[in-house]
Amino acid sequence: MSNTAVVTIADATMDINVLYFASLADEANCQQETVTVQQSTSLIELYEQLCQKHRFSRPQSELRVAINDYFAKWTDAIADGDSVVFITPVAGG
Amino acid sequence: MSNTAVVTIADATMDINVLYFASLADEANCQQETVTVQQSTSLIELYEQLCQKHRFSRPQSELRVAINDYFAKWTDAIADGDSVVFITPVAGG
Amino acid sequence: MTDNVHSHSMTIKRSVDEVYKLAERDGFALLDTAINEDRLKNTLDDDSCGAFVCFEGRVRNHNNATSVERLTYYGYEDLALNQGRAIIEEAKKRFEITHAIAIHRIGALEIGDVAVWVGVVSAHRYPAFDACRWILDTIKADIPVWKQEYYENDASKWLSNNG
Amino acid sequence: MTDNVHSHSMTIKRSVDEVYKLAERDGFALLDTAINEDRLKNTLDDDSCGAFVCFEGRVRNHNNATSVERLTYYGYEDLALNQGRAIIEEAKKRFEITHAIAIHRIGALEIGDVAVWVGVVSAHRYPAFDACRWILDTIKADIPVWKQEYYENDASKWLSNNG
Repeated sequence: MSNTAVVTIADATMDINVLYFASLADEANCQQETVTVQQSTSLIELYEQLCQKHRFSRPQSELRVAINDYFAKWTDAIADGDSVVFITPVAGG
Repeated sequence: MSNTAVVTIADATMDINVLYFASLADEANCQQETVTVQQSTSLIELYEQLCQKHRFSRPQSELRVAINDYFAKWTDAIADGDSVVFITPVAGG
Repeated sequence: MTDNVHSHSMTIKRSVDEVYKLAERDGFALLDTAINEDRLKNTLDDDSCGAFVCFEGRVRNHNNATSVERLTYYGYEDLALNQGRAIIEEAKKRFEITHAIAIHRIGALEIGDVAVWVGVVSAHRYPAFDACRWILDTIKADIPVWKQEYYENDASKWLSNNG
Repeated sequence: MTDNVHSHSMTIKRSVDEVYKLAERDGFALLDTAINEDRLKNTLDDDSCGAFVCFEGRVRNHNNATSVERLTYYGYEDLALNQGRAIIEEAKKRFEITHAIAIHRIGALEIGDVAVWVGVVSAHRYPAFDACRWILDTIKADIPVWKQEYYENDASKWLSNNG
């Protein structure tokens, strides 16, 4: 790989569609937003960035995460166009 | 107590109303009968006497017994006018 | 001919309305017609209860490998009512429940008919599950109800829950 | 204002008929109107099944010592459906059951309304009890549904099943 190619990859970004529910929707004051992040961004890093933006009160350790409408692991990779949802403790039943 | 009195008690009888259900009704070929037995007759003795009469196939050890519409112990005493039912294994539900 | 010696145990002495009143008061009754599950459920409605658990025992089209055509339940009504009342009382002592109702049907039943219905309401879910199961098990063990299954070849036999 | 940011999670994308078809096919659905328990129960009818167990979770008039006026459930429909389908599949592997259906309601509910319904049919009774309870517990743990309770003084709060 040439040096130029590496620079291009580092600069590449991806668009992630984030949906908000329950207290996160209250704190973000929106249902949904599209965020553009560096291509290598992990789910944990994505939540950290959104935490800084919206001042979410829940730490990441209390949340679960879903990618494209399925529960995912925090270590799963995300790709351009993915839909991501951070899940606060549920209360069904 | 005089000797005469003892003889009177020994001769005394009681009428027991016996109801039959399930296989016992089939074998007795009746729903109900009134039997006259010695006053001191126990529930086990009563079943033995009826077994001889009707040739019931269930041994007493497989049955429960009710007096006056409540489950009773085999050692409970019965009195004139009591209603007695021998209960074969139940099959509700 | 066998019908004759069992006629006293195929019908009950009470009217349908009396049966539902008894079920509401004592928590247990025998019935000789189709069980109205909605009527029983409505009787259990309670705004303080978050949990309702019910069990319906239905006539299956088979028992082990044998095909069942229909069956008949026979009951000793007066003992069943006394024992059923005691079972519901005991359930309310053992479990954190608000109310419970159970009804057993007797007489001739078809495949799919409900033979026994048990409903329990409670504030929280686990006591309702536990009590419903315990009441059903205890009914099967202690309520004087018997059944005869009829098979395709017209044979029938007395069944037992406890061997 | 808060209604605005939650509007996507208070209604579902499907018609009522589509919901019941989905419940029949996958065993799980979300619904934003009153649950028709009889319709679900009829879907589970099966002549080979002797046991039907159902659970209804209803809105209580209190939570701990606090008086509840009403509450609102919010759901993430697409994840709920995927997860619900997986829960019912898993229940059929774990327990000897024939079929199971669960529905969770979302939107504004009144005291006494059914929020969740779980029904299971099986040949024998214990697997139906065990599966019904397991499905309910797993729904409460894993289905993305949230609720806000409203109290007499008009305050409200987000609740959680797991602290």
